[in-house]
Amino acid sequence: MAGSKEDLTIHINEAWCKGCGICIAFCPKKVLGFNENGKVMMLDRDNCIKCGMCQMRCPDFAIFLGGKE
Amino acid sequence: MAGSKEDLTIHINEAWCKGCGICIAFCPKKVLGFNENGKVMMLDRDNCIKCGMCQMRCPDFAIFLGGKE
Amino acid sequence: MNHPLVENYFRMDKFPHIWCPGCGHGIIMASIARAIEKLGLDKDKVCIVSGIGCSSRAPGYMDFNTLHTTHGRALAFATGVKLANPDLEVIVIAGDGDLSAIGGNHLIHSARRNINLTTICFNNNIYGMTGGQYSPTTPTNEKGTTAPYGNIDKPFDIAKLAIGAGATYSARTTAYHVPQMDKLIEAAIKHKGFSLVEAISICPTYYGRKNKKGSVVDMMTWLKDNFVDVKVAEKLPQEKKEGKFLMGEFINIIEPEYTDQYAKIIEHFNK
Amino acid sequence: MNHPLVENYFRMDKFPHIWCPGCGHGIIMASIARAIEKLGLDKDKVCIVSGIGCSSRAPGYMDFNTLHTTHGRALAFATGVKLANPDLEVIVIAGDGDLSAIGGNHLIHSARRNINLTTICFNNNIYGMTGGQYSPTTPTNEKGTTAPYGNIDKPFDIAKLAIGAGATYSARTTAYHVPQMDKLIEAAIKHKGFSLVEAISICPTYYGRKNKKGSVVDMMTWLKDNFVDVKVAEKLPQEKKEGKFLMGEFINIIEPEYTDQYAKIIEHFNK
Amino acid sequence: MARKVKFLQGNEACVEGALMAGMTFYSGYPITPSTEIAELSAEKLPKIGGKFIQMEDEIAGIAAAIGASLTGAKVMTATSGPGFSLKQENIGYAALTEIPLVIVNVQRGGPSTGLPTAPGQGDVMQAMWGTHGDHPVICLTPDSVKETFDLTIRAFNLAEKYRMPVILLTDEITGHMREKIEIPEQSEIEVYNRIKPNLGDNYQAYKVEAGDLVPKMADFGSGFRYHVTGLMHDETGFPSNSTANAGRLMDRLMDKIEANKDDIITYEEIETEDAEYLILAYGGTARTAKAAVKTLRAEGIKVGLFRPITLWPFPNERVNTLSEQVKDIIVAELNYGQLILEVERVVKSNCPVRFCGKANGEVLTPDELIRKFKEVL
Amino acid sequence: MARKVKFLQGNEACVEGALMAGMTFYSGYPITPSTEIAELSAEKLPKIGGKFIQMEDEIAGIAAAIGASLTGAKVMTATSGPGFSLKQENIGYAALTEIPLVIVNVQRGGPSTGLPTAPGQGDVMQAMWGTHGDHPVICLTPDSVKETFDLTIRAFNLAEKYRMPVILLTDEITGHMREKIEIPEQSEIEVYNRIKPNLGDNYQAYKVEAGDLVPKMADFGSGFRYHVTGLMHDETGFPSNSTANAGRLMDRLMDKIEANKDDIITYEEIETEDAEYLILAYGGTARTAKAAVKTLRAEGIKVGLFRPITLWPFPNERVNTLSEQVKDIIVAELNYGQLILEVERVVKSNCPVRFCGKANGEVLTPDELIRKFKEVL
Amino acid sequence: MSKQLELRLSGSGGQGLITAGIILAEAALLDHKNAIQTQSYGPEARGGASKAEVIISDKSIDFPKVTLPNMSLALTQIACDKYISDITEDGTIIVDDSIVLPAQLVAKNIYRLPIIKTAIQEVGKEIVANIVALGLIVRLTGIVTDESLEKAILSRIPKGTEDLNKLALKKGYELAEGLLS
Amino acid sequence: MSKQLELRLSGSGGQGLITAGIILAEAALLDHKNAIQTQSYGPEARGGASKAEVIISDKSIDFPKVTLPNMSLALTQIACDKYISDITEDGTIIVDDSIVLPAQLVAKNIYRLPIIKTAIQEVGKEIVANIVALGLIVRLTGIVTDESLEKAILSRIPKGTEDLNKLALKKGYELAEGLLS
Ligand SMILES: Cc1ncc(C[n+]2csc(CCOP(=O)(O)OP(=O)(O)O)c2C)c(N)n1
Ligand SMILES: Cc1ncc(C[n+]2csc(CCOP(=O)(O)OP(=O)(O)O)c2C)c(N)n1
Ligand code: SF4
Ligand code: SF4
Ligand code: SF4
Ligand code: SF4
Ligand code: SF4
Ligand code: SF4
Ligand SMILES: [Mg+2]
Ligand SMILES: [Mg+2]
Repeated sequence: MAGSKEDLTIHINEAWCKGCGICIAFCPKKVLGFNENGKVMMLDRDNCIKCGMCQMRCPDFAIFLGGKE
Repeated sequence: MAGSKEDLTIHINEAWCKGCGICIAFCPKKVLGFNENGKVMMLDRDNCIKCGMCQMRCPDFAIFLGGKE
Repeated sequence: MNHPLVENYFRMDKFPHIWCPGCGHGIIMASIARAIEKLGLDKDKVCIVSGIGCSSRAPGYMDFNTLHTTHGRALAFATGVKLANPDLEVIVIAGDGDLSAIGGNHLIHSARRNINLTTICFNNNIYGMTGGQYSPTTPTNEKGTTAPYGNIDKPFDIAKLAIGAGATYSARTTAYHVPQMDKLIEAAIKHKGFSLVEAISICPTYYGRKNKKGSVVDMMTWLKDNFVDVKVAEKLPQEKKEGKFLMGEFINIIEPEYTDQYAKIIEHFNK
Repeated sequence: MNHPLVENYFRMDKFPHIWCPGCGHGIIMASIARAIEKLGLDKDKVCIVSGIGCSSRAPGYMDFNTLHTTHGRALAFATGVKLANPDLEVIVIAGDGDLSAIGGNHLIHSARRNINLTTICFNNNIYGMTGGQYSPTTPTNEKGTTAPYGNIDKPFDIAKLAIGAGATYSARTTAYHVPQMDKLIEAAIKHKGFSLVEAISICPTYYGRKNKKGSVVDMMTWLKDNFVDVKVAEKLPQEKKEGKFLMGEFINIIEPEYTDQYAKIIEHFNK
Repeated sequence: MARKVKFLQGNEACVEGALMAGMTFYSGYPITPSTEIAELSAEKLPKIGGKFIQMEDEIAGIAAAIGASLTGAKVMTATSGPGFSLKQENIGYAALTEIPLVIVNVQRGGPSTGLPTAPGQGDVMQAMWGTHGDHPVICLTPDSVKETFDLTIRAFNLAEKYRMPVILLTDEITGHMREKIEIPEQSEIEVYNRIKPNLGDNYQAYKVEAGDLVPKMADFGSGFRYHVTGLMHDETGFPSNSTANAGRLMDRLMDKIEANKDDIITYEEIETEDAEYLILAYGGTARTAKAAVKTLRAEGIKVGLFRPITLWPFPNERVNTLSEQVKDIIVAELNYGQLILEVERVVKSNCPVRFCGKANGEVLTPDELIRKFKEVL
Repeated sequence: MARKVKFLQGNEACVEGALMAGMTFYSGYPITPSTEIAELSAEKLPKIGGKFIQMEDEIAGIAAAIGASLTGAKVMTATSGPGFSLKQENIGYAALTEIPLVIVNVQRGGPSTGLPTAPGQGDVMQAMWGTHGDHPVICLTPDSVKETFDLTIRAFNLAEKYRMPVILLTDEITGHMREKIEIPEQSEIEVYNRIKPNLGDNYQAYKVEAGDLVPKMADFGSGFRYHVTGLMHDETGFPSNSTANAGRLMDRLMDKIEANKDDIITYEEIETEDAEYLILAYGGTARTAKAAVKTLRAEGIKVGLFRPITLWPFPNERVNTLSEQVKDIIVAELNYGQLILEVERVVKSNCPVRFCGKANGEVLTPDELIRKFKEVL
Repeated sequence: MSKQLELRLSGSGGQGLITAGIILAEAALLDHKNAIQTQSYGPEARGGASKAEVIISDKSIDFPKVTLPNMSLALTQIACDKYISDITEDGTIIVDDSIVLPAQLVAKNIYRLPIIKTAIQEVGKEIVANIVALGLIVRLTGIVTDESLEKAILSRIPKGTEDLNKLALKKGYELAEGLLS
Repeated sequence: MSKQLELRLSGSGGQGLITAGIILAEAALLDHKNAIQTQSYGPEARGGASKAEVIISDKSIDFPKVTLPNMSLALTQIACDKYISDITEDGTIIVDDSIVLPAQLVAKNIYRLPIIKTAIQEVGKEIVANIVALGLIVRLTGIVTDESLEKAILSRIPKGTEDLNKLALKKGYELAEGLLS
């Protein structure tokens, strides 16, 4: 697992996302949205504060913070 | 059932008495005792205050207040 | 002359009953009958339901509609009786094992539903019928044939368990405190909703013998000395309450009753 | 790159899981894994036990010793696992139906014994797996397929029921309040003795649809708006608490633990 | 008035039948693939003043039903394998205490949780032997939606008539398929009601009076204060340790079936008159067999179908007679061979008895059955 | 060192045997007439570091035992009819998940609560068919205190070897009578332990490796993190909806019995070599039969006894062979005819099969059996 | 089409295909034909693809299950991937035009049609895609009469949606007519 | 006495007759005989009369139950009323002298003896009436040797009560000897 927030970024596993919209609705920065397939997508990576709430509340393990690679 | 305490007296059904001694031990007037068969008997009818505690606590329905007949 | 209570409320030809000398169960059974008498209930409209155990033999002696079911299931059968015919006054008699071991689930669900059943638990802290195994109410460290080195379980507080499950009436009394027992059972029957009276009984044959509790009279004396009414206890100094057990009414509240609520659904369609 | 939690604590090849879009169960399952991670438990020494239900499918995804038992019986199986090998950290996952309907008896007895099991109840207030029948936690008046005119039952307060049965740790949290959930589950696992965390989940497919609770997000928002931590609630004025549900730790005390007590008996003979 | 034509699932037809038979009480616990029975009962019962209750588990489900039956209600509970296993103790209770009750088991696949949404016929022997101790059993099994309706009514009637639990053993196939069904008028339906004693009679709750099949049954609350117990009891209903009495009671209970097989047993036969081969199948699998028989007959093979509708008591005599007529019997069922054991017993050495079945959660297809049939030919 | 001679009840001998077989865990719920098994286990287990727990009911009793078995413990639970009925669901679970476990049923009288302190043999068919769905079954039944000891050991060994629940079906007669028993030295006793995988192996929890009878079984906590489920599962242990897979799994489970009957089946024969008549009896009733055979032989009647020790799987072949030799078979059992159904099936038309039994709570006396025997002669 | 119709309708849980199957079967009953409907159950039906199957025949129907459909419709990719390849050689496959068909598919007719799009764009509600599909199937097969179909639809749909559904049906017919012409 | 002993011991729950039966059987084992003991169970055994039965034989014992005892002992009236009339024609009945025997009783020997009284008065503890009874039975039947009986008794009784029990045994022997002389 990556270290400081600096090195982290949001990853999305579209194959697992079921499009429930939880992460989108409760993102404090409202930086997430749906793509045309009804899956989650990052709208505004710069404004993501890497709070991890999307990851915590995603029932499908489809969005998470990980190393930038 | 009989009316006032006056008309009542303790009856014993020896056939049902199992000789547990509860009525004897907790009779406030200590007027009950065991007979030679280990069953309850009235020792002192006059001092019985007809409180009914023996009847209430007898597990075997073997002692009770009833009409004098 | 016959015992008037027996004559009026019991099946006299079944006496003497099978319980051991000094078994507390007979005392509680009598109290139930007195409460019914006091309330002037129609015998034909009273139904007594039990499971299996020494205590559960009571219905066989009682002159009502009586149902001796399978071990632990009395409340489930009783729920069917009551819901199908809410006019019946349904009273459930259950041992501590019957009610709180195998039957524990039916207890908490009956309490939760607040269905108008009156449950009298004959709690002798042991499985009497099967010969003295520890039960869910056997005090820690006491012995049973299956707890030869002392019971390591924590016992249920049945009255509290029922409250946790949602009971609207819950009380405790003992085989020594018969006048109180009469009153609590009467109140429990009168209560509209699920009610539980945990009646502490004694089993001299197994619990008493196995745990060296002395004679029947010693066991009754222990009840006398160790239970305090909640109302009295409120006023007692702490040191006087130490180690004592509480009895009396723990809860008595009114909430919607199950068969009433069901009747409303039916009514809705009758309109 | 893979989700680190999944990579480390889950059986990745089983994903995506079978739960419906927005089902709260996945959120709770993740929280359990994070608590295990936080506590640094040895995966080989963790055992996850469940009954049958949507929630009970969780163990199949979790990379530990996992046991998917019969409906309602998880705690009884878990008791055997734990008593036979107290070195295992045994966590039980159970739906509200699984735990409090058919499994209610095992819940209260596990609590009573204070055996060191951690139970996480995935409470979605409905039988999800079988298609939306009302459960013992369905709120009064809400609908289920078997309560077409609204449920007339009073729901269990599971956390309170466990306390009534003797639980030494009991808490409630929701699928919205994940940081709190993480902490409570961690505390529950750490707790020596029986612990219960009632995690309020959501079932958009049945409970939500049947009761017109709106979207998944609406249901999550409802959790957000209607639960208050006990500690916070203590300080709130009455009108702010009105109609709110409490969450947080309700009890957390230490009492002798069952497998410890048993070990003492064995020790006694080893001396 | 025309009969209502409906397009229903077997499970729905079961509830329609139950209501026409007079069901006023349902208690149970949901389980796939029987749940629709509970759901529809929950919807319909209050409309006719009846009661539905979802209990905490299957044990409570049957217990409450028995309790309700004692008040005079006609009661039903439905379940599937795991729940049927849990109900076993109280099935024995109802049998010994002679309390009318209909128990529906919509069979699914496998032992344990198995294949919950798949069909199976693995509970056939359990229906007979699932509870401890000897006891009388009646078990009926339908092969269509309409017959599910009819047999539910019959199950209630038999339960009332013989004062015992009656098992309606359906399966996921018939339970979940939708088919056309004409619902008869209530007046066309024969409904049997338990015989009740008259107040003033010298009522002995477990005494069979002259001319009666079973003891009269008083409703709890109707003025007879009698005792019901799962212990061995005498004619008064009270427990008795007398072995002579126990023997008498058990003989009487078992004899309810033995002496009334003609009344209880029904079966269907298709093209058996000139059959040289016999397929024996029941429940959903009989549909496969019917299709297979048609195909085989079309090929000129003289094959017939025997379909027990009453599974227990098993139609021994008819099967024995048929086994003297045919060259071969093939038993088709969705299990590892259950009813075939009874067939083998009855057929003795009269002809070979062969098995065609599986228990993997699939239905048996006509092709599979035909293939198997031709193998053994 | 001399073997210890003891004077024990069958129930006590069961516990002695269990301990010698390696029992380290007992969980159950008391019920007459099995309670002594729990009581003695409670006393003895902690002394050897084992665990005893009295659960809240019989369902929990077997569930805890299964859970404990998964950690590597050898486990037992004991009960009687009503409790056996309650355990049925989880018996199926143990069968499908292949978890070793010994279940003792000390049979009492009657269905339901019946005659709790009286003997009976009414659970014979239930032992085979009590749970829903097809599943493999092994059921052993002793006729003496010593054999109760031996068969308990054998039950543990078979449970470990075939990874399945094994039922020891005793009765109040053998359970409660006291008889002499010589307890062998531990070293004289053959104890079978389940085969465990080695760490580092590519472990698939439900895959049978070449040369093995059953999948190797890892202890929970020993480093293999596998999944156990009562759903149909594949070789990895995870749920699978594939019907092909379900068929394979079920075939394999059923085949554990089918393919190993020679290893599993045992029986006793007395004077069968020249027998013209055969008495078939088992459990406590075999004692009656033994006495009867002696008496009849003394009268010059060529009668033999066949006593199945393994009830399930039933010794079909031997009984069939014997049925070709004898003129008549009389089956003696304390029920309304249970094992006789299997005998009839197996015997086909070879010879008449007759029944001598009762189910009133009494034992069958030698005189009764002799009388019945002579009636049919 | 005199032969027995063995139809499979597949898609996702909320698309109303089970209702569509029931409606078609009920229409057949109104035409005095025989019909049996079955469907998939369980968690599988929930998450992924669900299916409903209908057999319609002039003769009595013994075996109630569709072993190999002679007509199969799929509205989602998952359903298509799972179910579409089971088809008789002379059968007809219909999929929504959002679906990518597998490579080697053997069937007499294979149609990729804008069913969902029609529902959304021409009727105004995605939810009536099932009715569009019904119109399509009935026009292609003639398995039931138009009157019966309409009657069956109207007796199963929520009050107030009659016009919507009638329009959807018409659009379904038109989709088929486009093919046939 | 070469014939098989089929003995019934009956009385009330607390009188130790089951223990007596076991002791006698264990003594028989010490003598290399065969023995089986059975007893009554259940609530009936609790309230009213309880019974223990022992079969002792030189041969192996197949049928384990006593159908008709050839010796029967009762220590209480209830037990006597319930059990005593079952006896072989050439059998022996022994009852405590507190018991009133039923009118028409057929047996070879019928003894009414002060068993309990002996225990109370001559040994000092009512509880050892069972051992008095054992002495009596063994002396009457010779079914086991004195040594084995004593050994069996000593291995079953609580530590510290050896002398008491030995005395009881002696008194039992004496009671029998009084009859035989
Ligand atoms: C299913 C089942 N399990 C076990 C038993 C055995 N059994 C009968 S009564 C009883 C317990 C009795 O204890 P309790 O309910 O406390 O009643 P008590 O005899 O002490 O009055 C048990 C375990 C049974 N009859 N049925
Ligand atoms: C003995 C038994 N009864 C009933 C069922 C059917 N069943 C499976 S899961 C379930 C309830 C599921 O509800 P819950 O435990 O709340 O879990 P959820 O699906 O809501 O997560 C039921 C009734 C079963 N499998 N076994
Ligand atoms: S990490 Fe926080 S801010 Fe970033 S996307 Fe997730 S919830 Fe939004
Ligand atoms: S919470 Fe998860 S499943 Fe839901 S939309 Fe976001 S990433 Fe997708
Ligand atoms: S009535 Fe009262 S005083 Fe009289 S004997 Fe009874 S307890 Fe004693
Ligand atoms: S309480 Fe009853 S049984 Fe006990 S001694 Fe008194 S009368 Fe007899
Ligand atoms: S055993 Fe105990 S509970 Fe049972 S009757 Fe005797 S004293 Fe009462
Ligand atoms: S049915 Fe409900 S509980 Fe089950 S997976 Fe779907 S949303 Fe979750
Ligand atoms: Mg008790
Ligand atoms: Mg739920």
